[in-house]
Amino acid sequence: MAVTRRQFMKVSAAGLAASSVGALGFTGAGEALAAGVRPFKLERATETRNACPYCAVACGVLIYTMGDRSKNARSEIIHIEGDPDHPVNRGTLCPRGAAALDFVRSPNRLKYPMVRKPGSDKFERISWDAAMDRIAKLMKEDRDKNFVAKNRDGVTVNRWLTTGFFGTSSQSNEAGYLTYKLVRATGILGLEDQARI
Amino acid sequence: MTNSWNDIKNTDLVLVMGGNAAEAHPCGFKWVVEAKANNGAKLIVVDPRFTRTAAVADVYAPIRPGTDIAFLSGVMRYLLGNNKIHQEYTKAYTNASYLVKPGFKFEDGLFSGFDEGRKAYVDRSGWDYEFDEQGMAKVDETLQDPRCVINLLKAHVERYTPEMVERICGTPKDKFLKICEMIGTTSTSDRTMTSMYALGWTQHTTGAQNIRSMAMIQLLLGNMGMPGGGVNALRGHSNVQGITDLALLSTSTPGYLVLPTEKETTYADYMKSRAFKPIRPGQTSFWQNYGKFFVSQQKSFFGAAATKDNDWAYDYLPKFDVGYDTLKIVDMMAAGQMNGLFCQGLNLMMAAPNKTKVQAGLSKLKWLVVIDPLETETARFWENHGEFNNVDPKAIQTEVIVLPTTTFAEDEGSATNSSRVIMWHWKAAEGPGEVRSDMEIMSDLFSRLKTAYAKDGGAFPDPILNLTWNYSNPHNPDAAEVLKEINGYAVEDVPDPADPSKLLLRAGQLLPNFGVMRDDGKTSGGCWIYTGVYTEAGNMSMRRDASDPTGKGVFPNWGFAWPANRRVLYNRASADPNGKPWSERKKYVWWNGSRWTGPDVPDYAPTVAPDKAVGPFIMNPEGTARLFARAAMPDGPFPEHYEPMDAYIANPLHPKVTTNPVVRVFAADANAFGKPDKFPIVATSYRLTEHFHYWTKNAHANAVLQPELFVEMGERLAAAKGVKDGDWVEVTSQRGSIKAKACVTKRLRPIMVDGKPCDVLGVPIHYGFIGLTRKAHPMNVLTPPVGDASVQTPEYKAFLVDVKKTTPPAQSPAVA
Amino acid sequence: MSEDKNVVARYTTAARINHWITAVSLILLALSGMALFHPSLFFLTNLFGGGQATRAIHPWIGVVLAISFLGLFLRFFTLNFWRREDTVWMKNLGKVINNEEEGLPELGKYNAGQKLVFWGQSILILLLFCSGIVLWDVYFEDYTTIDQKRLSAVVHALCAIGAILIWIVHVYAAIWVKGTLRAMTRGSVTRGWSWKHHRKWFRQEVKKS
Amino acid sequence: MATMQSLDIRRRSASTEVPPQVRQSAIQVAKLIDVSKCIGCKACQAACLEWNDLKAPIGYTDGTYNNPTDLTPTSWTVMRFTEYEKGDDLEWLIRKDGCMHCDDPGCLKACPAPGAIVQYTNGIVDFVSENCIGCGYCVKGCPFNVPRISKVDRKAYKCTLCVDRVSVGQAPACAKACPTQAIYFGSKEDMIVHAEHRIADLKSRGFEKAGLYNPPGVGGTHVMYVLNHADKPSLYSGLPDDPRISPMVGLWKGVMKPISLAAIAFAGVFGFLHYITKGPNEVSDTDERKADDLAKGKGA
Repeated sequence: MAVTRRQFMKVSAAGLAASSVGALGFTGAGEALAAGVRPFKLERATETRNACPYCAVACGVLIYTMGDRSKNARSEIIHIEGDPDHPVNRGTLCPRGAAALDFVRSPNRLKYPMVRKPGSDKFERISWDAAMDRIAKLMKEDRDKNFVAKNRDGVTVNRWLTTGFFGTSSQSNEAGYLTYKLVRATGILGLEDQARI
Repeated sequence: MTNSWNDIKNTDLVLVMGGNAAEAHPCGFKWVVEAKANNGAKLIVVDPRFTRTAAVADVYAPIRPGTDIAFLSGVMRYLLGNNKIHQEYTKAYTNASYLVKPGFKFEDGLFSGFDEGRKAYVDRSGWDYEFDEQGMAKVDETLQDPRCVINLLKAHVERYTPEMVERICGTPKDKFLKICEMIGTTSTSDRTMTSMYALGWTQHTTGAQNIRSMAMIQLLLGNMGMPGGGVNALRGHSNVQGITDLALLSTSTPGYLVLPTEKETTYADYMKSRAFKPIRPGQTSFWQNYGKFFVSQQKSFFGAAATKDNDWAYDYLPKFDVGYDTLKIVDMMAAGQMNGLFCQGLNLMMAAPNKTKVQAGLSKLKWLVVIDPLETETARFWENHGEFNNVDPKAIQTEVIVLPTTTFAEDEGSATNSSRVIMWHWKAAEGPGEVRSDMEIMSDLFSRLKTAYAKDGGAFPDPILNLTWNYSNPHNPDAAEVLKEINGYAVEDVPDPADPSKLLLRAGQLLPNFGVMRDDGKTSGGCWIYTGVYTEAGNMSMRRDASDPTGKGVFPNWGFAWPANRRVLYNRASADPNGKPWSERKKYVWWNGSRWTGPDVPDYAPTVAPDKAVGPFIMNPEGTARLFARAAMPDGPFPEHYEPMDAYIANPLHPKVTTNPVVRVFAADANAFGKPDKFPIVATSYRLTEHFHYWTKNAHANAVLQPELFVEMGERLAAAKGVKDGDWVEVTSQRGSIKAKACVTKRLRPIMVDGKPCDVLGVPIHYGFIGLTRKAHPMNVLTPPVGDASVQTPEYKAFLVDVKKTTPPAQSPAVA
Repeated sequence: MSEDKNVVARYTTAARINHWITAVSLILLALSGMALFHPSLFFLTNLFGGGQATRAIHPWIGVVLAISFLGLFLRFFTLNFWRREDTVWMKNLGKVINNEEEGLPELGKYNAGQKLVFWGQSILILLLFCSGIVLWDVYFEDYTTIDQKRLSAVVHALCAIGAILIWIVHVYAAIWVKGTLRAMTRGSVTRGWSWKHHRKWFRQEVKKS
Repeated sequence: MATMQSLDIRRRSASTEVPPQVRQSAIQVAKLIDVSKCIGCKACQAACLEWNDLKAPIGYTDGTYNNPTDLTPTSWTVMRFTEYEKGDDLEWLIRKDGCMHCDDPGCLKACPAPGAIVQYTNGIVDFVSENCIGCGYCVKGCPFNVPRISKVDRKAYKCTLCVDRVSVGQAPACAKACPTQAIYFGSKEDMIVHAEHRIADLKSRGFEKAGLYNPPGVGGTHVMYVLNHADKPSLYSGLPDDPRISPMVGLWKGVMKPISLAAIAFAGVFGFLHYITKGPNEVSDTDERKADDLAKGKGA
């Protein structure tokens, strides 16, 4: 369904752009009178259906990327606007959603794993492998040391209280589900998200 | 939301209270504007500030922060006293007629069963119905018995006269009565009111009871289950609904199941309190299926390792003694009781109350892992930012590892909006640098832990070793595959219960609905309410049919709404007990002689005839909705007004019990609360429409639209303090102080509370020391570290401060 | 007196340079100003490197003109005070135009027409300068209101037209009255020219020698 | 959806050539801003920044909700907030400010650069940057104080009504984004009809003076407002009550132009005629002799 619509949009957008050139009628107006209308910047951009990352209205958005997804073209997001088909937002966006591009392209995006050593006053770049190894090691150390298999009454409780996990309400259901599974399997009880703060 | 964003257009009256829908949810608010423009609806806004929602309201009334229960109880008193309730609905669909045990009492601000020493209602046995020999609740259909719920309710709210409401809330009596009158008009069968609330109600020590109050009003008016009705929580994050459903919460498991407590030592113990036997004849009591959902979930989590013999891997789940909510975790951190912490897309330094305490807690950790697409204050809590974060990095021994993640645009998967609609989104591009998705990070972490435990052993490795992760690519699973697991499938062939010779499901077949789930291990399913989202017919969350055949705003084939693709909850209640719509105008789900029908999926057994008298509130064992909450709430079966913990006045109703008596206060916070003699101004925190929490300060356009922290204050307060627009002021609470620019406005007038003018000051939450916006003191320096008695949501919305004019902060060098 | 016995020195080299800087500035200003004043003359912006450049250069030329003209003003203003004979001369302007100058009073260094040119340009250039500053958005946009700018635009245009008209009179007079041009090209005029047009001044010059 | 339309030119600044007049756009477009539905959320501002690739500078707060505090070369639309007390009741009047796309555009009238400002037959008034010389005359011509000159490139900027979008049949970015349909885009005719419904609704809610702002002084506008208090537009952060092109601009760009050229031409022609009829004023031999005599001390 999504594909159909995307294809449709692509065709119609290109069609509109093409027909508009004629509709502008500049040939009739003559060179001297041709105005400098900025070309429609999404004419051949790839369109992807997505959802606004902010509030729980979860407005439909269309993300426009440069590049046609061919192997040797890296897609870059050039524009985001509302999905006119989405029943709730019907193409509209709020000031946050309308500027979602500036979130994706924020200069404050994190790009590499980093570590700040104890007492240090700076972050240092590290590899994913080193970072993940370190985290797994820290987790295991703490869990093995502080895991509570039984409480004072001798009841099996299998909980781990010295490490906590704040999850995010902005991840997908699938990512959240994996997060839940992993965190609970370790016995962490201190698992929370933004739902009640 | 019990209803949906689109459904709001069907309403006749919108009450925005405890929220600021226009600013926080502009695109959802469009349906309010639509209802006004095309359905003749009126909009009421009750808020301490004249907000941008109020700017388009028909009626605005001010209210002192933290007094919503007094207001709403006053509304109930008006409705009951002026017969502006939907009699038939109330009688048939609520527990109005149920008789309450004689042990239930309310005196001097306390319900029966209170233990002064433990600050809890230890004995809540009286908070229940009287039962007959069959275990059925006793009722008085005539509603004459003084022990009837409705009569107890009348007595309970009798104290909330318009004068008392004005005294507590500061809402002028005439405004209050005007609003009552408007609300009363929706008690008829052909008119509905919708309630839209958000954190303005939850972020109080009486948060859950605020919402209950409104639910009770809606029940009295007959507006639950109705188009254009309902109690609608406008949720904050794009997938906070989904993540709540999937239970990233201390004591929950997915689908609103509850994690076992340490008292429930075995699976049998656990199920004992979850039998959910009907307490009225012939009722559905849907939670009777609890075991099916739980076992299927354990099968999802632990696969073949969850067997009948090991109680479905019951011991693999941690058992809790107390809740480990955000406030508790922060308190433990600050007490040095924690070593490690993950912050995955949650900026704890900004999001938790009492920043000083959070900062101290983080500093005591051995390690902190921050998983985020953006720079955050949390990741840099150890960094000196001048007076905005005045710390000494050398003294902080926490190791901090930061992992960069993708954003929404760079991954795919489903998310659940506030209307419970699960919708898929597609990936548009790769992220910058080396970013990875949360799924990939979790998979990587799991794989390393599993390998380590397999190799070296360690504490109770079983749940880790047996956790299912059997995805085609276990290092970076396909989201669709995970959604299939959440939906559930048949582990083995499932015979048809009606005819065992037939197969209901083949092994491996995706479950079409949660009705087929089983408690014998034959089905698996991670979150029962999501079952139906990914069936053999495909991924329902990808559906994008924008048609709405009846024009009621249902859009049945757009995404998938849990449960069972139902858009309006309790929609059986939109028809009268005989199955006829209450009115033609509000026709939604009705009995056509052989089955329930209508534009939506009935929230009811589809072929159960009305004469079976099965109540519409099928999740409750009584089949009706509760005006009297029984023992479901820790702070009382009826809502009662208590002052915020930073109490502005002694509670006029019962000065000895000023604040919520069962609020949890940590020992470390005994002196964390302010008194009006030192902090005579009531403050409230809130969001600005230009920003989203602590993210958009990193987005250029949003930084342009609201570049800098300010506090809003009325002209009277500003004059008293000699403050003009744009002046720097210092705001101080018992917890600390911040500097901000002053925004002097007519929109915050002093209100008369208990006969005296009360100034209200507003502080937006969005600004910190990281971001493209101007550096600022995080405002959670000011907020009290205490939560709602029911669910521990921090009391951000009402606290006491003082304010004075000051000099600009010394700017520190920009970082990040 | 000049070395050349047949001529009378009228302008020093410095005065001539001063004059020609002013003249060139004024012409450039007129060309660039007219280019921006009337669409049919916009093509003139090509002389200055296009519209943007014209817009940018014009005010700077104005500054040159203002300074340069100030020099002229200081040099000559005392000579341009109005005298009784100027009134008589003006009354006989018709005769002057018809080349019938008999019977007119003897004049000093400047006749009434020249004085009017002098004072006219002085006032107009002052007004042009002031209104030009108001319109010079690059540096002064924030100092005035839009209504003040609108008024300035009208004043600027009116004064410019006035200045151009005076300039035409000035130039034409130099062409029409033979022997005048050399005063500004070579600095001297013939004795006959001096006798005819500025006899009083001529007498003074003779006396000085 | 906006309707497809041709974008032939109706007026062109500082041009002596007459644009082709035969083809007439079927549709005059208009944006209707309904302040009674506006929640001041600034989605329009964000959408405008994003669509037009504008990186406005991050400023400071001045203690109001107005941010940026004014229109700038990189902020083509801003919300203006006014707190209006009417008796005991408060109204928060919020107006989206930006180019009104006047039917008789003062900017175009004032512009000296040929083709730097054009008005399409659909009513959109657009600045064509390559022709703009940065003189700021448009600022003086505009009755609404809208155009701004960039300090960076000295070119004039303002709302284009997203002519690039409209030309391919899309609504302007702000109109599309607006969460509450406070901005509505379509044919001017339809917008006026829609406005009538809105005004009726507002009157039913006690706003007796609700009305449409489509000021005749500038020939009407292609950005119109529905105002709760149409009798007092200036309540809305100084929206002009009766905007018209300043008479000074009219004078400057009107009669002055031909009269001035005529005067100059007349002066030239007069000189020429004078010269050929009266001839040059030459020094006679007598004059030379008398001068010589004087110089040699013989003269009178």
